Amino acid sequence: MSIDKTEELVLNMGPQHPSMHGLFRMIVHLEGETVTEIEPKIGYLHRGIEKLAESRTYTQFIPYTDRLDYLASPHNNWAYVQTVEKLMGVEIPERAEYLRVIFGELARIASHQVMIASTALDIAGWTAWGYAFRDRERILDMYEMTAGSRLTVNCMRIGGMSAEPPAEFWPALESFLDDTPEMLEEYYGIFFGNEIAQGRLKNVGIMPKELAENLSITGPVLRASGVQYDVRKAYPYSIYDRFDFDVPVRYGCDSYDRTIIRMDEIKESVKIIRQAIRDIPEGPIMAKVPKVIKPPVGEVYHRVENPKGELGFYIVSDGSTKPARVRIRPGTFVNLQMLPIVAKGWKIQDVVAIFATLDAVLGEVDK
Amino acid sequence: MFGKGLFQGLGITFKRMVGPNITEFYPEQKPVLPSRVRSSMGLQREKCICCNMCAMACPNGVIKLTGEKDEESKKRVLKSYHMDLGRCLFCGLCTEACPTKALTVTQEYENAVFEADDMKWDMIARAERKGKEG
Amino acid sequence: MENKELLKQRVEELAGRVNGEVEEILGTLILKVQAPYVTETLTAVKSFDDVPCDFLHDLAGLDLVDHLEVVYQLTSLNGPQHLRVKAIVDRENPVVDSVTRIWQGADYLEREAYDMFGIQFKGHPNLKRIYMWDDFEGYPLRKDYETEPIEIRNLVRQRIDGE
Amino acid sequence: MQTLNNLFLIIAHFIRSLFADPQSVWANLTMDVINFIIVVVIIVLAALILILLERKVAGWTSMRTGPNRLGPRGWFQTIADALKLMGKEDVTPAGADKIIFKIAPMIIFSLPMMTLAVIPYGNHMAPIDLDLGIFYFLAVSAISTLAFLMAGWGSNNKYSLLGGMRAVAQMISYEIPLLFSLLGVIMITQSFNLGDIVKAQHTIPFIVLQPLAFVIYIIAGIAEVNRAPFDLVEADQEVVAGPFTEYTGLRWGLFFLGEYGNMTAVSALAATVFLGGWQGPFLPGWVWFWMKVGVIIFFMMWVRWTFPRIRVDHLMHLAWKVLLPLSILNIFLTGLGIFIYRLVMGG
Repeated sequence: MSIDKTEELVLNMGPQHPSMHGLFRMIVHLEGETVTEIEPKIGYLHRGIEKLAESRTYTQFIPYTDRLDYLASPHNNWAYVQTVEKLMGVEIPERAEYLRVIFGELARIASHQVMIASTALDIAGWTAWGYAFRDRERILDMYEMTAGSRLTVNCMRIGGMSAEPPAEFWPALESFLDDTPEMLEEYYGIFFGNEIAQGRLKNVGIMPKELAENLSITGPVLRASGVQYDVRKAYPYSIYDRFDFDVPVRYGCDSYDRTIIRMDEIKESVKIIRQAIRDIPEGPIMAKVPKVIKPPVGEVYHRVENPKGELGFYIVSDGSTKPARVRIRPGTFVNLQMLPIVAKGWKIQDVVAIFATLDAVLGEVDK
Repeated sequence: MFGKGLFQGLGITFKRMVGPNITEFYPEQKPVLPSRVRSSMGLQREKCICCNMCAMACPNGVIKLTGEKDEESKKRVLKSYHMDLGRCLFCGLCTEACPTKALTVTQEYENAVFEADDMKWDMIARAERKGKEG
Repeated sequence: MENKELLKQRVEELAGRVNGEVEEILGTLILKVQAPYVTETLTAVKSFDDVPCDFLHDLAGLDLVDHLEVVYQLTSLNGPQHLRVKAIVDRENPVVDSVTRIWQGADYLEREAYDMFGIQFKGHPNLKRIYMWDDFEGYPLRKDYETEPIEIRNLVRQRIDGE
Repeated sequence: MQTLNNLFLIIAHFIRSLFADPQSVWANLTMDVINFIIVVVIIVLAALILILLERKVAGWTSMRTGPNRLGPRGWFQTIADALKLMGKEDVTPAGADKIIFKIAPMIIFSLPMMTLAVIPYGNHMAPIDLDLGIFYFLAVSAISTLAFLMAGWGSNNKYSLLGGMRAVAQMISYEIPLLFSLLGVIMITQSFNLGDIVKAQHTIPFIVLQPLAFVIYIIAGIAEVNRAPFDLVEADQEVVAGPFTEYTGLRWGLFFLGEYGNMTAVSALAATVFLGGWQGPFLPGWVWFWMKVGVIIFFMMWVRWTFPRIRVDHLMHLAWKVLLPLSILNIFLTGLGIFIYRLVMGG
């Protein structure tokens, strides 16, 4: 036996692996601990949602959108119903628009909390994980009292909202917003400010701006690479043009910036919700839409700023009650392309951290 | 200074260690869910007019119901009402479609069963059983 | 809107060169070209003067029964311009040039379109199925793909001896 | 008070007095067996209590109650877990190197037994009073590296192998600052005997004289027992469970016992060398000793549930570029101090 022969170690991580989010699998080629090649394998959660849409009516498809990015389900509802409304030319009531913004931004906060928690967990910060999930619980309670479900909220309908928030919703929302600075301080103290965590994340997994643009990266991952681009500002959909908020941008291009930019976004979301609470008018929450939704023949592409990247819906209608084609452009599916490119050459534990900062939700990646 | 963050973290965890905890003692203390929670469905048989709106609203074909015409009152009466919970998304579209609010969401959340066949709910039998218990 | 006028002018110029059709649906310009012109069209679109649509937002297949289409949603990070380019692909022999050389990000999207519609992207570095398993037969999102009814799918497959 | 302090000595004396000749071979043998049983009981008890305490601390830091089902406030949880582990199937992977796979957990478990045998639990209460106590302790605890590598190699699993390799790299690196941090104390006391070191701390514990060494020792000690933030060996986010991936049932339980036994041993050495061992006012010596051990163990748990895991190159960086130079500096400063002390005292 010769000892001067070296061999690559091919390691199969996932779909059952403690650090893989959902059912992600990657085949990692290792040289010692250094990663030479990564092949992501997805599809373990593929449910064929695009195919399902073709045999469901427009309204019946709304609950399925919950199951895309299940950590921010109001956002998926929102993107879908807005696309259908754009196709049909429906104007929805003011109050419903404000409620949608409130729910969407709450979903953004909840999603970012999960992202911070899971990134902390992937670098073994167990307690930080608990704190972020504790605070997310309050948002879920708010969903629950309004729409009746905690995860797959299904709170929007074509033409408005499914339900008016109950009276106890508003104080709960106010107290949550009041507590956010304290929460963020706590996350910072236990996770971002920790030198060990900074060592794990800073200058790891550099994704330069040019690469990010070329790879069609969107969302916070793009903004952490120094591109100031947010659909809410660039193409204000819904009523985002009425709010005063900033688009946080970071220039580090590394794992740390991809993580901490979510903290900045939570701050901006709180700002938006406060303005929405101030301005929300009284009125109906449902526009007059026909009972049977039958959009005219045509096609429309609409995108919204999902917490994890841009979510786009491309709907082709043939004039019947069922869509001819629903194309879902999931943000994290496209963002995932950076992993094999960026993570090459790093240690195996850095790959885990880089993957965590992508904030991939396999419900959205696999559709 | 290097190490400041470490001590800050230790301080936070120590504060939480001596502070109160927020564990819910679930089987001993059952949470009271808000009245909109869609954790199971309940049927009031006498309100149902067998219009089939719920079955048509359902994205997954969970609901199967049959009705027959009552000779005296000339109204359709519910004969059978089955839900296949194994395919239910708990989206609540059926309850929204119901014109008489015969089908409503209920807050029973302990729906776990041992056999797959137990997921096929006979809603009329459930309603009667609930009537007896309550 | 000045930007939009400018884009329309550029797109119409380009359409003349690549035998394309321009239409507008719900405020979005759509440029339809035949499959062989895709690389030329998209290279030109990416480097339009003043209104470059240089960000590949989405790439998707579309089955229109008599032919397939590849739909490219193009935007820019620096301006409000957005454009939809459609490449008409033959249904029997669906071959189109890969755009991975223009945008690296088209990689997974093209694999998905291949997986779901069977569109062959010429020049793609790794054209394999992405969602379905490798020996899966058929292309699920084509209109002629038959899905099994739930009753058949619910049957538990019997284990063959020796498996 | 004096009776309570010497409780165990009195019992030992009583057992010896049962023999015709209290210093005969048979009496010594009996005492050795009893000491052995005591050490095993200490390890098992420590593991039972510490595993529960760990889970409680984990719960408290994240605002939970921790285990609360079995017994009063969940204090019988570990016993139930141990019983469950005993009932599990013992699986040996098909491609495993069977002998090595089976020996590894036994070695891990035997090491804390060997190291805890030389710790003075009270005045004259070391089960074995070795003159080369510290030296023996460090030499034996270094063997655990081998056991981790055996487990990693024997499992025939890639994750286990990666974990085993990490264990070797990490533990050998941290062995050196650990040893060097203790050298200062040895220079002052001029003895390797742990009993002598404790007695030398009659006036002030060495943590006052050697604060730098204490910090280095604690950091290197945590790394030596593979606990967070240095738990790269069993980092479940990266290598699933490292060398333990393929182990089931009682063999896995032995690893756990070994881990907590090692933790107790490292804390016991810290208490002995730096915190004055069994010396303390009012309370009996052995109570003081276990209280000091408990404080260090609690600190280790507190750190574990606060810090994320360190990066692998930072780990090596810390060992070779920070701790090692610092511990050498400490030795130099100690030598200088002793020199000046002798000059002043005219020794």
